[in-house]
Amino acid sequence: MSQDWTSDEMMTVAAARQLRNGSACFVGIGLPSTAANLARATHAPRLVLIYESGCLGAKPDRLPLSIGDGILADTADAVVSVPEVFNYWLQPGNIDVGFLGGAQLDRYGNINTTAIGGDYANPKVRLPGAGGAPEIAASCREVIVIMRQSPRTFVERVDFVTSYGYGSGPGDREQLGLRGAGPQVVITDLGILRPDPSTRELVLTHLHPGATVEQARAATGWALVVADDLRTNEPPSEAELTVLRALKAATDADRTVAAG
Amino acid sequence: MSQDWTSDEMMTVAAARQLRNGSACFVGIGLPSTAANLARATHAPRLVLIYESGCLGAKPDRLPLSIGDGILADTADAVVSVPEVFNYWLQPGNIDVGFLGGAQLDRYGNINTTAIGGDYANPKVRLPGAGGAPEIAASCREVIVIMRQSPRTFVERVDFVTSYGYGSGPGDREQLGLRGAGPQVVITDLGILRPDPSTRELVLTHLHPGATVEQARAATGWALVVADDLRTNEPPSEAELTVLRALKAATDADRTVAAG
Amino acid sequence: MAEIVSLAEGVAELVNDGDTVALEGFTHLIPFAAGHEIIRQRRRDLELVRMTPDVVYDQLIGMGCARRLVFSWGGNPGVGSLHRFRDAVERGWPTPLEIEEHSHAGMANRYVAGASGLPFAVLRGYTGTDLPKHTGNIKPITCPFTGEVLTAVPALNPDVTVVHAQRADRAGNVQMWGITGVQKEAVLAARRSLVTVEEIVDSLDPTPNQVVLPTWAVNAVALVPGGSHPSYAQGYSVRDNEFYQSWDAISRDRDTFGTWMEQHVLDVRRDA
Amino acid sequence: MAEIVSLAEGVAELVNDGDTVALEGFTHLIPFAAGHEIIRQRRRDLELVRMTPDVVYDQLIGMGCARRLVFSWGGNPGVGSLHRFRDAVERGWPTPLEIEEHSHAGMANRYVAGASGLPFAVLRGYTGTDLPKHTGNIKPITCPFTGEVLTAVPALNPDVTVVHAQRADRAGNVQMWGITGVQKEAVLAARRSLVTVEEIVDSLDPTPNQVVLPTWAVNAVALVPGGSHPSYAQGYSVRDNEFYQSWDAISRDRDTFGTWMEQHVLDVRRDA
Repeated sequence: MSQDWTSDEMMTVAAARQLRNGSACFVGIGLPSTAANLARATHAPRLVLIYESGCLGAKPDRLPLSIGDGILADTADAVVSVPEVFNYWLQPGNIDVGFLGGAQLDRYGNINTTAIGGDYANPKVRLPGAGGAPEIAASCREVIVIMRQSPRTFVERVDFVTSYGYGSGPGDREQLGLRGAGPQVVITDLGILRPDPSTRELVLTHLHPGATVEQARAATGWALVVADDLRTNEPPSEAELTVLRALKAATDADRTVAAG
Repeated sequence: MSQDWTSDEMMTVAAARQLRNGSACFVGIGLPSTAANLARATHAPRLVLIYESGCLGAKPDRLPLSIGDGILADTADAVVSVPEVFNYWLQPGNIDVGFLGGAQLDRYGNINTTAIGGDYANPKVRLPGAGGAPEIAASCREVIVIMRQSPRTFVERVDFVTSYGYGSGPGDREQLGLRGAGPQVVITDLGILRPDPSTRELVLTHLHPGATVEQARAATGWALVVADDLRTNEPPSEAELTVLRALKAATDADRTVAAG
Repeated sequence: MAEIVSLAEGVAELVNDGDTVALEGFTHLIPFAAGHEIIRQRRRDLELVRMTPDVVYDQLIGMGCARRLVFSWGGNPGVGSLHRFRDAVERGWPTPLEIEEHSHAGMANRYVAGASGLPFAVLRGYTGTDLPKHTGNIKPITCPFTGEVLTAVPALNPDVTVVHAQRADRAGNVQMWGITGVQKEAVLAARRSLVTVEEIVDSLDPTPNQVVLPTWAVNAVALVPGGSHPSYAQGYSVRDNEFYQSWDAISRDRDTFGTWMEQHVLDVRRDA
Repeated sequence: MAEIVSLAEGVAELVNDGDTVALEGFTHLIPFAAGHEIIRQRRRDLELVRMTPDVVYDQLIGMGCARRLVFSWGGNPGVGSLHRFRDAVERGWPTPLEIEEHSHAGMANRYVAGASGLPFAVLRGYTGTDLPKHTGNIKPITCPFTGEVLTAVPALNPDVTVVHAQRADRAGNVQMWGITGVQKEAVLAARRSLVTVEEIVDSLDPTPNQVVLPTWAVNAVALVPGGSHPSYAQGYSVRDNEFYQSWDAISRDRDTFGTWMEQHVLDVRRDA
């Protein structure tokens, strides 16, 4: 079966499907922003997009390159200061979904976007750092993670905990007094992982069409547990693909104009 | 000598004269607002009026009845939230002058606007309370007080310290870590009192034209010390009186219209 | 998503006996009509919260709706005392009124903490005053970096906050401008919220100094033109200073007050 | 009262070697031209502070102006790494760069505390992360009312903050709108401030979502049209996303970077 869509497209579509209409979603730039905007343009027109730049209810018709693009402020219900977006909107638990990416993820859903290898003072790779992620991961009612899967990125233990998932397992989150429920779902280019309710370990629950358990195991740096009732996701619909590609085309056209 | 001005007018004029052009002044409603607006309309056109309703740089052409009248927002350089006016503008010491009134004042410049007589739970007279005054008195670089003088209002010890002056004398303010210098001048309908640099006790330094030391003593509930170099204030100038009366006339006309 | 309701429905649904209720507004946009509806629906044992309890709180107190008042300045702005408030504090009429008293800076920061999901706020405040002697909710706190001692006050989280605003759209997004006081903080700090508005419009054109409350942060919106009178709504009305001045005489006497309330509040049905 | 100065004068007067300097801007209104002037005036040993150090900080770091960086997210937004930042952290080129790392919420609250004249801020933050292991400036604090343990971070008070804004009037009042990030807090927290603007006008017409900095809260204003390029000034320009993308290749190599800086920054005189 030849697919007329890429695994990145499948990943984005699967992530978009996780977002419920009418919920408020704190969106990071990149994959989360693409998926959230796809959701808003398809099944979730009343999805409220919140960007850490202070744009509440942004309704961009193309994908912003940064969290501070003008299109976000122009289309937002309200533009507030950065302290306000964190203190009044995120911190009290007003946001339903936090949508995060990362450079490393471990079996307990902890995320690293700080540094890889070496030690903190002399890392092998210095990443951008925390941004809004630690508090998004802590305070949103639930967290959705979107990340391409590989043994380098899906690791036994992250080198640095930038955003807390379930720590070392059951009870850790509660003990720290974190109010949000933590990562409820991880969408990759191969499938979907969810935390086991008792062990909190991320377990493979869905594969994308064409992906295999062997691929998923090979792309995971820990002994990946597969759910008993492993399912296969619906492929991207015609409508989903059309909207996603139109969004990307609008974005590219806009960049070409801006660059011209 | 027959005066063509009232002692209230003299008091307002004397208070207005204390305000330096270009300084920022946190203004309470009533006598302080009248004096501050008179100053802005005469010798201090660049006086910055700050009202606790969040109006920074208000430029009313008539006297507001409340600290939240529309004329203040309409003419302000910036309108900010009430938390912001206290946290970002008052608290860090950005305001030069705090301009306060009160119901009771004692020899050390402590002010009561809370309750008189009885005890706190069952007062003889319940007053409006603190409002912004405690932090204005604490954080402005200096404080100017304007109050009509009488044995009932100028008391040995206030029944309730709503706004801290010099406490019980030298060193108290410093010990509490208060950053502002405290009350530097008290303007009354009889004259002007200033704190003695060593005892911190309020001392009569100026009389208004026509007022006497005996009157001032009789109107003070403590043994009033009179400065060695007691001076007499200049009477209100023609210009000052004209502007003050025009301000009041504009205010009255406005109220009549509003009431019509 | 905010529901569009009538004022009577909104109050019936959101304000319960015994609730902690904040009707905020800093001179501007005071939700008088909603206060009157609370009086008409005869709510009791309310803990009323507000920085500047003024005439509408005088009315609620005088009508026996309140058991407690948390506040920082209780007066008739530019006029003088609140006589019903004083009667309740000084003579326990119609019922005794417990008070918890703060400064504006303290109250504003209590709302900020409430809106921020924090249990307390830190400020330079109350220092040297007699307020901490009588208000338990004021405590010292030490900076963990410098050792400096500052003041802590607990968060305010009303059961319900009611504010008045200029406009809402049909989806329930609320827009206000002019002096907006602590209205945003009071709404975000509250468990439930009701907003009365001058107008419901198709779309909210941005205005200078606007505060927008997204529909998902508000429970109910009620169309109540003039709902802040004798306070005002910038762009819609001017403050009725004359009424504030006349309130002094109306409220001085218990009977005059009662008669006035009967004629102007109890016998009026806004939603008729 | 803010003085109207040239950019060169402003930087010469307000930015000293060894200062703690914040050039703030959250993608929007980033003061690139001022950063370039700091490079041209060859400031050294700066402690650079910013929530989102991006290309202009990459340039300052690559040109050896900085000894320390306090930040919460150091990347090229939507593109990837800052190569000069990474070269300094990973290999100490051109000089070692000490870092102090926070989250956005922490940095934003540090500015808020700085602007508020408080020594510290309280938040729900950093919990469970490895940041407190490496950043000394993160401490627990206990609520004096509930006993709950929260996080404290110390105030940020830069020696000088530089921001870009849309407009100022001739008296030096500054107006900005659109995404205004932490610019107000960063200016109010600073001992000195410099604002570059697109335009100096006779009077500032109010705009939606405006932030106004009164002239008495600012030290100097410099007219620098386009002073935020390749960032943007809403209403005046759009973000040059292409430049941010091209920066990846320019900055990857030390020599290419050096040549580019020579041609586009060092040899350019804005005030000529």
